[in-house]
Amino acid sequence: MKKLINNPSDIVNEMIDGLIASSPTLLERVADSQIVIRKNLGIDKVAIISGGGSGHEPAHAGFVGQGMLTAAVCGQVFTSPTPDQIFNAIKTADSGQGVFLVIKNYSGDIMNFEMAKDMAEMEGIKVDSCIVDDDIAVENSTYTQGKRGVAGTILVHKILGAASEQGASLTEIKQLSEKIIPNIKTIGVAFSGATVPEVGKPGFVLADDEIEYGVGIHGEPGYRREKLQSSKFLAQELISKLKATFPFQENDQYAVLINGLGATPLMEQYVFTNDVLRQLKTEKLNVVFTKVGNYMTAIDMAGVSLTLMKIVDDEWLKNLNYPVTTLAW
Amino acid sequence: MKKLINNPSDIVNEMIDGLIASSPTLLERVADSQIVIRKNLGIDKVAIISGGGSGHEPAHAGFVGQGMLTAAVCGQVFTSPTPDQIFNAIKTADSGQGVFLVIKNYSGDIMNFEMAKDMAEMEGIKVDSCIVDDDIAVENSTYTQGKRGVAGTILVHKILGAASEQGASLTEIKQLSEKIIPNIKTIGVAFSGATVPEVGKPGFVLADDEIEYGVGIHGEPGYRREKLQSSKFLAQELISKLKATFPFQENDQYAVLINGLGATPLMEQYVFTNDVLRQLKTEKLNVVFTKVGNYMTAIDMAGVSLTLMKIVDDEWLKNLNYPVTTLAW
Amino acid sequence: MCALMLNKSYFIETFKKLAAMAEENRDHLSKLDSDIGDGDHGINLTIGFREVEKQLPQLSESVTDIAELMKKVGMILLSKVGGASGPLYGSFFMKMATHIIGKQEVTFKEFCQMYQDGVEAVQMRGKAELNDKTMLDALIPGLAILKDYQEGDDPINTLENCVNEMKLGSDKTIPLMAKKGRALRLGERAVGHRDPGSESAWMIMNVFLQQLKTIS
Amino acid sequence: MCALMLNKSYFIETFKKLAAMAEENRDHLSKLDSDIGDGDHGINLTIGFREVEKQLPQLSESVTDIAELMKKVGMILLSKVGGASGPLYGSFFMKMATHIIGKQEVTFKEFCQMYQDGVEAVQMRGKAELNDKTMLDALIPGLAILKDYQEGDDPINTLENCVNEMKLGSDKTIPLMAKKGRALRLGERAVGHRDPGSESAWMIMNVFLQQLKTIS
Ligand SMILES: Nc1ncnc2c1ncn2[C@@H]1O[C@H](COP(=O)(O)OP(=O)(O)O)[C@@H](O)[C@H]1O
Ligand SMILES: Nc1ncnc2c1ncn2[C@@H]1O[C@H](COP(=O)(O)OP(=O)(O)O)[C@@H](O)[C@H]1O
Ligand SMILES: [Mg+2]
Ligand SMILES: [Mg+2]
Ligand SMILES: [Mg+2]
Ligand SMILES: [Mg+2]
Repeated sequence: MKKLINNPSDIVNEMIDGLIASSPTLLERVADSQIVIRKNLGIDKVAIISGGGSGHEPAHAGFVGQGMLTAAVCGQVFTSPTPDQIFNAIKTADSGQGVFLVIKNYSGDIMNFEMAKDMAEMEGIKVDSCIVDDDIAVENSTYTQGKRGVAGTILVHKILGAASEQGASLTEIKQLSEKIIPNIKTIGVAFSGATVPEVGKPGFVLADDEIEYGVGIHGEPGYRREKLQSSKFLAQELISKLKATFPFQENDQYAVLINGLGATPLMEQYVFTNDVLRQLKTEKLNVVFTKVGNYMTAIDMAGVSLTLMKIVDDEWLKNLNYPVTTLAW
Repeated sequence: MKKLINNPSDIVNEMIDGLIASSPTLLERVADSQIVIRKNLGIDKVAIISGGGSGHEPAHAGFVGQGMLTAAVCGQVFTSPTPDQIFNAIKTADSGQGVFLVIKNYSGDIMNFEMAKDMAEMEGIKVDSCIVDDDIAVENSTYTQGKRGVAGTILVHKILGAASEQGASLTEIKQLSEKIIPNIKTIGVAFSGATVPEVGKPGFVLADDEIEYGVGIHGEPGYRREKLQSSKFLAQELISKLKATFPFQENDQYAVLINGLGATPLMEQYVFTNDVLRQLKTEKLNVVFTKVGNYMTAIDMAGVSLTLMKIVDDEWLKNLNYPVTTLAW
Repeated sequence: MCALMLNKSYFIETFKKLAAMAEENRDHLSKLDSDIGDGDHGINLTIGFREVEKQLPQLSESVTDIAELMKKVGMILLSKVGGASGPLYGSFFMKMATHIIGKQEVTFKEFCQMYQDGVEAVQMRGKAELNDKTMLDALIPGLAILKDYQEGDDPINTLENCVNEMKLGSDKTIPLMAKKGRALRLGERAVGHRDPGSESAWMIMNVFLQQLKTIS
Repeated sequence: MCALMLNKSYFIETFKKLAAMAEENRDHLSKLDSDIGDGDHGINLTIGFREVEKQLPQLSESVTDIAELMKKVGMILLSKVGGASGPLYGSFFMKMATHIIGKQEVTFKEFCQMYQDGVEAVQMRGKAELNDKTMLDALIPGLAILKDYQEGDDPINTLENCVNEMKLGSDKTIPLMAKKGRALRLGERAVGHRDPGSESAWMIMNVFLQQLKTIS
């Protein structure tokens, strides 16, 4: 393992220090915590909190700022933060309008966030939440339970954050989340495993000419291993999965997020973008929004994920384009 | 080589297509060229053009937009674009106020850009240029000739772009460039070589526990190979080189750019940022601006570079913070 | 032979050994987790049990009864570990306190009840079922044995049976690729791999067993 | 024996073989460039000479004299290759036309002048000096030989000497870590590695030599 770090067990703490020190006007750390919070909290706005294990940078702290997240709770690498941390974030972020939690569909995240929610509600703070489960990799038509939450979460942050910024209530944000999440679907392909610093070796190893479809952002197993394919072919495979799940209808509006998993250069991501957008055109979809880059990474994993969001309501698109002040959007 | 591409020789063309397709309101491609240009050209503003070999994404096309570059000329991977391409960019970008070329100090870039400049001047277009040579890795005190141009170029783009946006003349921009460039110095450390897609294997190979100081953004040799060190130690090594070159003086104002070379996760970059900013504090420098991320990459090289810019004039800092509409700043 | 009683120091000694067990099996458990998860299960447990061990000297002074000890240990896991195992093992130990409030020592029958309360807490917290490829696949078969314990049965024998059943339950997670819950989410690559939580679960109860042997 | 004359088809055949030579040595030249540069020298040359080859049939029809041929080939390299070798080899061939405007064939003495004009163009364009670890370290020693050529000397012998001197010049780039110019910029890792441009330079002139042998 060749990493630019000091002690593996200090990595999250030092990363947060580095992040805050480099953005002193935008962000601060809640004292004695692993919480990154906006410096100037929105007054009378619903706070949006996200978080989860670290190792997905710039998620989630990179999306803290006006128009997006109020705070991000950073767990250890690939490990959900603990309830007390999340509770602390809720208390600090609440401006009286309530707090909305964006949770990804992992046992750990759900349990820890829900315990924190219980704690906050006992103190009279209004808290609501949504669970993002956009990864269709291991879905099948009969059972939709158990999908993972991956890169689509970024779109949820953006849309809910813009809604909050524009004064939506906690109930409205909850309703909005219920409408958008079923319209966001993601599928990825890994070119390599990720190395958790404390483990020191990759979670899984692929041969030099091998890829794996549907790997999760923590290296969870995907649905198939195969020989390396061209970008065109990979775009086709991932789009065909998404097509079946939505399913596609001509002229429907879609937002596209192409997300690098960490070690795949932007150059390759744009080559892939080119193939994706061409093929979506062939499908006669109307792509109204595209974003490309490393947003929800898996430490140093090579590969990409493709997220499509069906834009059913023009307000969603407006929210995606709503101005924002964050490090990473 | 496991890359998300189609044919290696199509990579730049397809990358540009993908980039443009994903940013249709911001960018366009000059017909039959590898030039990325702003959709809405500033009227009566000096055009700022940069470019060079591809493989440094988001540089340079990611910095095209209001307040930064007018156009970027994309050569093949690690290969300067040809004079006719650059000349085309100059002609297309010129709004009558002249064109300023930001060139990095490589034989190829200089020769091709200067030939294009000659061609443009023969057609009566006012052209001026600067050569960025911020890499101090292979500098020694007696001979400053021959330094490479690396990540500091991004700061040059930003400052000159902001000046142009605020109405500076070609002469003023030239003068500004002459003032800022000597105050920008960079040094990097590589954890791995970069694989040029057409070559198919890394330009150089480091052992599992080995790093190399001072490697260039095309994998050019650095000044020393050594066993892997902690982030703290590496920060110290790089800062000590920069310290000797500037040299540091207490309370001087500095801007800091920590630049990932491609495959090093943001998590590690922030850990390194933390060490750098701490040590600069110990040096009693006054860091007034910090930026962290992948800005001038070397395809899939792992490693980082550290750029310091001594802020001698407050206008420079204002320009660094001046609003900008680009994909990547 | 007088009835076996488990006192505070039995539990304190057990927690000490749990810390050592976690340390020893750190890489093994993380490896299992790499195969089907994110590779940190061993790390998570050591983070938790290291902290428990660190606070044990102070805890053994301050807690007034076993219930309080269990709650405190559970709280430490809950607030230090994170991930899935934090709230699960946290709840497991915390809820063990349910029926023994104020007790300085517990009978083995009461210990069986403690285990039941713990397992039920895991089930409530995680909402998983048997064959979801989780720690419950070890915990639930063990529970069947301890529920059957009768006054007069040999505690060591019973707990040994329990741990063996847990091991068997863990073995059964290997081929699992269920059509629902967590196992579904894990996908095909998970088939042929043991669930790490089911492994740590029997290992934890095995430490209780070994400690029991030393005092009987 | 009548004086040797180099006509258009000598140059056209040479360019065909240059394309083959570039293709053959693509990986070798790129490897050299990996050691001290960015690993693309072989790629750059093949891109250029492939394009030259592609346009040769049409060029051999359209160009009226050798000067025009050299200019066109230089232009192709200039506008297709990029990098350092594009303008350098582009200028090299373009400027070969300087003293032979209008000629349908050239004497070997004139050929020597063409080479000199080419080398001077490289020097002007790149502003490098001997021992900067560039192609000039091969080109300049070769020039010394061709400058000495006297009417009556054997052309093949002379060009063979030239190529040999170029090779030696290229060998001398291996230990170079000069205190200035490009060699400085390359740093210590460059020591012990041959400059790729110095290698391609002698290889290019070697193709001229081999083609000369076929017509003499
Ligand atoms: N909903 C659940 N119910 C019961 N056990 C679960 C559940 N989700 C996960 N587990 C257990 O937790 C283990 C993983 O723990 P760990 O790796 O420490 O946490 P994380 O999954 O957050 O990385 C799994 O092997 C499984 O046994
Ligand atoms: N200023 C210069 N003058 C002469 N030759 C040079 C100069 N700079 C580079 N070269 C030659 O060009 C070669 C590299 O060419 P190439 O790899 O094709 O271009 P690039 O350096 O742009 O990647 C070097 O090996 C060297 O011989
Ligand atoms: Mg985890
Ligand atoms: Mg090059
Ligand atoms: Mg885990
Ligand atoms: Mg080169």
